[in-house]
Amino acid sequence: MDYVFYILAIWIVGSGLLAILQRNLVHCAVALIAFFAGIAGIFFSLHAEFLGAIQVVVYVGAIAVLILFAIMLTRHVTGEEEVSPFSRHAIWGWIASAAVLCVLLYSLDKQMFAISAEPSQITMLDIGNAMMQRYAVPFEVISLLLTAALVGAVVIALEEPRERK
Amino acid sequence: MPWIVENLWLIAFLPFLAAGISALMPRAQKKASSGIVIFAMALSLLLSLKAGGYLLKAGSSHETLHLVRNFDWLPYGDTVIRLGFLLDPLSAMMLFVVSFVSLLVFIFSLGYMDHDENFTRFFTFLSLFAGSMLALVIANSLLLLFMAWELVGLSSYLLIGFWYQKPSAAAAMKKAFITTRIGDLGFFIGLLWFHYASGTSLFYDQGQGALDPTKLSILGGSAALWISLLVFCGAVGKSGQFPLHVWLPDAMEGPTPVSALIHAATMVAAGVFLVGRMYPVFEINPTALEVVAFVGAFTALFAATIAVAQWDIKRILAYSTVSQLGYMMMGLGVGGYVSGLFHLFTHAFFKALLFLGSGSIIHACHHEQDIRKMGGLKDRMSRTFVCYMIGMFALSGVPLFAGFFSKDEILLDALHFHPANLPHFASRIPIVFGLIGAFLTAFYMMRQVKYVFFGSPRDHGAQHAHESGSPMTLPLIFLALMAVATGFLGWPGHSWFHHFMEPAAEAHPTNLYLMLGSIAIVLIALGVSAFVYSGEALRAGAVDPLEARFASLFRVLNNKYYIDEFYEKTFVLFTRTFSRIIVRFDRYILNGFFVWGSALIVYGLSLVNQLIDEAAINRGFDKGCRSVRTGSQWNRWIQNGLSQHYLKITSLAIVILFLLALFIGRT
Amino acid sequence: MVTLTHYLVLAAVVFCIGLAGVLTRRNAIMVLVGLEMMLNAGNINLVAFWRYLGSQAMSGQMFAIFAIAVAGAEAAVGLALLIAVYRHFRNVSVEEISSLKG
Amino acid sequence: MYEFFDQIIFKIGNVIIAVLTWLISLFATPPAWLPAVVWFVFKVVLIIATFPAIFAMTTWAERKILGRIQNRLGPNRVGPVGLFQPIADGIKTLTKEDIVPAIADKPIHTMAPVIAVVASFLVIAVLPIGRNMIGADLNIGVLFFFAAGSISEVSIFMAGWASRNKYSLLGGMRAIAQMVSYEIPFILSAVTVVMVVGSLSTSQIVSAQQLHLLVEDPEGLGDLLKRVVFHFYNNIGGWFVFQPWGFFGFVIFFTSSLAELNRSPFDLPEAESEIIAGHHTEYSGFKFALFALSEYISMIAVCGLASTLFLGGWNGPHLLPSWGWFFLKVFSLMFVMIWIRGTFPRLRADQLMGFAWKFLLPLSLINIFSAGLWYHIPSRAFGWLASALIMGGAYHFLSRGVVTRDIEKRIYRFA
Repeated sequence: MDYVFYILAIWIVGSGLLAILQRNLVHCAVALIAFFAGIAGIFFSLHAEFLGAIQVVVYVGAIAVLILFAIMLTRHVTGEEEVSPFSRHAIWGWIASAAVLCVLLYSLDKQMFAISAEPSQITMLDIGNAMMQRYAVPFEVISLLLTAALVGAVVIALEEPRERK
Repeated sequence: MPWIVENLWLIAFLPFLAAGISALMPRAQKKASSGIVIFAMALSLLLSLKAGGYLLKAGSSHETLHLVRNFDWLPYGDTVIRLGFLLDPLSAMMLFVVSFVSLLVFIFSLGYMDHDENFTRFFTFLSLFAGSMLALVIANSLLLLFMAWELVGLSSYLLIGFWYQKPSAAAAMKKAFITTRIGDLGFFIGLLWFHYASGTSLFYDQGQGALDPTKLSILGGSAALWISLLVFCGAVGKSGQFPLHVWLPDAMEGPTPVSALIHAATMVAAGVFLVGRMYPVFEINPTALEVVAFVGAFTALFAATIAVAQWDIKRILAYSTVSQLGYMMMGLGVGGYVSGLFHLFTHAFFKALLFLGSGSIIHACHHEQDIRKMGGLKDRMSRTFVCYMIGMFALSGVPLFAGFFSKDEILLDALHFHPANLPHFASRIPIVFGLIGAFLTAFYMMRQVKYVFFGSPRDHGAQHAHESGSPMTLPLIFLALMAVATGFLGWPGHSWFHHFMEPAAEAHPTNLYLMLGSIAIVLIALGVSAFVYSGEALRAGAVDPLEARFASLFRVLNNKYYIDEFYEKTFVLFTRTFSRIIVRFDRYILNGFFVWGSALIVYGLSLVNQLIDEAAINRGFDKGCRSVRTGSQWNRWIQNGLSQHYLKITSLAIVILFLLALFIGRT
Repeated sequence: MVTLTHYLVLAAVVFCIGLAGVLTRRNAIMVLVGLEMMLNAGNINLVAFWRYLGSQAMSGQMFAIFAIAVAGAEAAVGLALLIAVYRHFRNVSVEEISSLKG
Repeated sequence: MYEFFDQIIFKIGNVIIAVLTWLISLFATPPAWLPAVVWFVFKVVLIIATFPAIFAMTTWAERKILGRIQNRLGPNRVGPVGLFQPIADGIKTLTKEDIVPAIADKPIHTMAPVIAVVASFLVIAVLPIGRNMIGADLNIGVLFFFAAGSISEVSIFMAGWASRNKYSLLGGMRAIAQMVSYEIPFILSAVTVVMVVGSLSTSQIVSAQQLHLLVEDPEGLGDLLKRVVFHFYNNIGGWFVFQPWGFFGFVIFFTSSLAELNRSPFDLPEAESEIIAGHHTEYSGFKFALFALSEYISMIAVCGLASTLFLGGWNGPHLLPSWGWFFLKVFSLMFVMIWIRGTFPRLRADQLMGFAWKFLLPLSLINIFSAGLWYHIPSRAFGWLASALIMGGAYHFLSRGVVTRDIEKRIYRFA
């Protein structure tokens, strides 16, 4: 099933590049959705189906929609941006990220992981048990964090009452 | 496992559930809300009775003494914190007391709070309190006990300040909360230490719990002493022992049913219960129990003296409660585990009776609480009068009433108090204080009764008083019956209560001289008091005979030894002054002297400098300055306030570090 | 045969694409998008390690789930902040919001 | 009888596979993966062929039923009782001109209907249509359904935004706000079933709704009757809709699915009188047909999931084949949807949001609690009662909050 991985990899890299290179923010967001879907595909190919589905639900269903809403609220409706990511001032950004990429790839080359993949069959039940037993405290903390984030987001984004004079 | 142990949690859960449902109800649904609360409480009482009955039937074999139902509560990683519920004679006794008194107080509140617009809120809080108190009683873990302890404190806070629009009530609720918090801090440290020392949070767990003999034997003497003293801090705060007793009389700002339930019968006894629960740890080091005994004895006497000179009907009872709690602590401290708890048991009923009786009086007198403005209620409120007299006799320790038996047992145990590490003189303190306290108790109770019920009415409130309705008098009658009946459970020499609580241990043999002596003291006190407060003294506008005779002493007592003022002058003032000093220090020394001073010096120096500069160095330095400026241009580029820029530099730095590591690794 | 290294290379590339997005774009929303991509690269690593070195402990999957949750919280708060910032400055460009600069 | 039908379908599948394998074997050396791929392609083709056909019939049925509700005839010119109307419509849309507005964002404008159709077809994969008839038996089936379903939001936004038409954009934003809001009760009501079954797999959810009560020693006529009764009870009694939490879960699920599908009475995103046709205002010809296709396929899929989760899936007394039961339930639910469309007035925007957040959300949260209670109480009868009491009480109290003020009697002054 090698080709699945390669197709997904090309898909992810392509859509990721599209997502950061385009000038139109809505196009970026649409490419980002494709990117998220590709990541979900990677999770499926790694037999983490639950995570893949969660990825689609959270990223495509929620975060992408949030980003689209944010674009709609802060930009002109067409979503065009004035500054291109290829302008002169961005050159150092490109150099820095390319350098990091080189470093990462170099270090990866040094340590080849030649490990055979024994498919470990896990079910939803295992995930549920892990979440409720071994990881109960992080789970609670995360739920608290999400609640706090929800309340915080609402409070921050709430329109301030106009002062009457 | 028997059904009742398996489902012990229901006893605490039902009031919680009722509180939750009642909290969601609209204000107008008075009947539904109180009905649900009372129904849940009745179910809890039934279950408590079933639990007690099971324990009685199971007999006294050692395995059945501590029936536990433990469960995993919070797993993190591979460690699991376990909690559990416990059924043993101690918890069974407390379950009965708490649920019985709560039920009666709830019914009483139906009448007392009838006209209050926040009726449902009141019942919600009451039910919340009852649930947490019951959870406290059945907790099989110091952690769970602490949680319930805090919930109990919270509901007490809410109920004291139930009429929070009154400034005094708002102040009292804060005072209660903060004062008990001081004790709770000690308790919490003790909890952590205990957990650390024993490695488990459970009390009993098939021989592996913290209070099981195997774990107790590991506990060192000094560790045991510190743990017990720290835990005792919590008990001191909650049970209003000296020096943290100040909140309890103020807590009388709450509605009277609350005073009866929380600040007389149940919650304040939680401290005594806590000491009883941790008794095996206290026993390890005798010093711990001695501290308990002395604190208790002192509180018993100290509070009784204050009660003699109070005017507020509820405050007299409040100080009496403090005093009686001191008795219980003293009983536990002198080694009378059973006698202390027996006094808790009987006291709960007759003190609830007295408070509810006073509630009935206050209700009848249009919320007048000053006993100088009452009088002559004997004929107007005959049912209340009879019940109140029974409660008063029980509290004073008149023979054949409940208080007599339990107080006598404490005194008996105090008589046998001969610890090896104390001089003989010191070991006599509890019994002497106890006897004086008994005298004072009888004295001030008679004084109160005389003021309230005898003579002629001294105010229009008392003139128009009439008997309260049956929701208020029925609980009084029930409690009066209990105030008589419970005493016989501890008949000297053949104490059923003793057998139930601690079948293995033998009680001290009855001392007839002591008994006769204490009876004599009580009767003399009653007689003296009745003689002093008669005739002229009960006339309107008359001065209290004691005040007339011992004016300065009376003033001191009336002002509670100026303890509140003392705290105000010392701790509060100290904190306030200290913070003021800090502010001054900040403003004048740090800001004024150092900052301004150094600024002036620098300014002066710079003036000098300017002269030198402009004259001599200016020209030569200009070039150097220019190069510095170029350098700082570069620095400015690094530090330009753009997060993207920082990230850029960070990633480049990572790359450079990596390359460096690579080079160093090569060579 | 796809090995662990393949996945790690993919994650590295994705991470650097995200990094480039964060570094080169001027719009704060796009910075956030880049951050999300970097987080996703981390998730790929977590899951790949779980799959190849993995055990029944499922630490990798669990941490990926927590990372997704944190990313969700971050996106919600971040975008709320952006909207508040926009309301104030009428702009969400990271370079032009510089009133803290002296 | 029942097994017989199932067997026929199964046999047909087998025969096709056999034929295909035989055809493959004619080649010199057929690769090992070929039969699997062929089976896969066969399934996909089956789904893609069947469901559009159902879609075509549904459009006809909807128009016919609406016509009957509104006292008119509906399509009746093409074919007997207008039965060939969908074919005529199909030909018409295919041959129509494809108009794209000049300032529209062309790539996204084109992609939107495609994504919509893909998303709606994806979810069908996890629906168990009959005994052993499921596209892909994932162990996260239900979650997959919701995940794939959430993609359709994006397609609607893309359509609305790319059209460069304010009605389209308004419709798209309305649709997203509505779908995001209603997705929460939509998912939470399904959580109860997942919780009780202990699995996300749709096939396991269906098999959990079968009971296995047996009659001892079937002899004589009385026992035969008992057997029949037991048979009916085994295949109907286990449906979750007969439990209180299941009933409320079903109602919540069905109601919020109406909003998810943007169907009446929650059809604000497509309200003709306000915003022309919402996000597909600027679509014509085949793209418009694709949107219609995706909407109806989603409708079928949601009804299919509702019957899988709550109505026992393909379970039923052995009078019909298993897929027969499934489609019977799906068509009944779809009939109810059409019926609602014919009879309910449209909601206002604030009513729509208030209904989701103030009523459906708390109700579905309490429903989860009551399902947990039902699960943990050992006695079924007592659990049923407790669950019913909680849900009844919750319904009673929450419904108070929905009605904001009394509706006054309207006085017609000029009529």
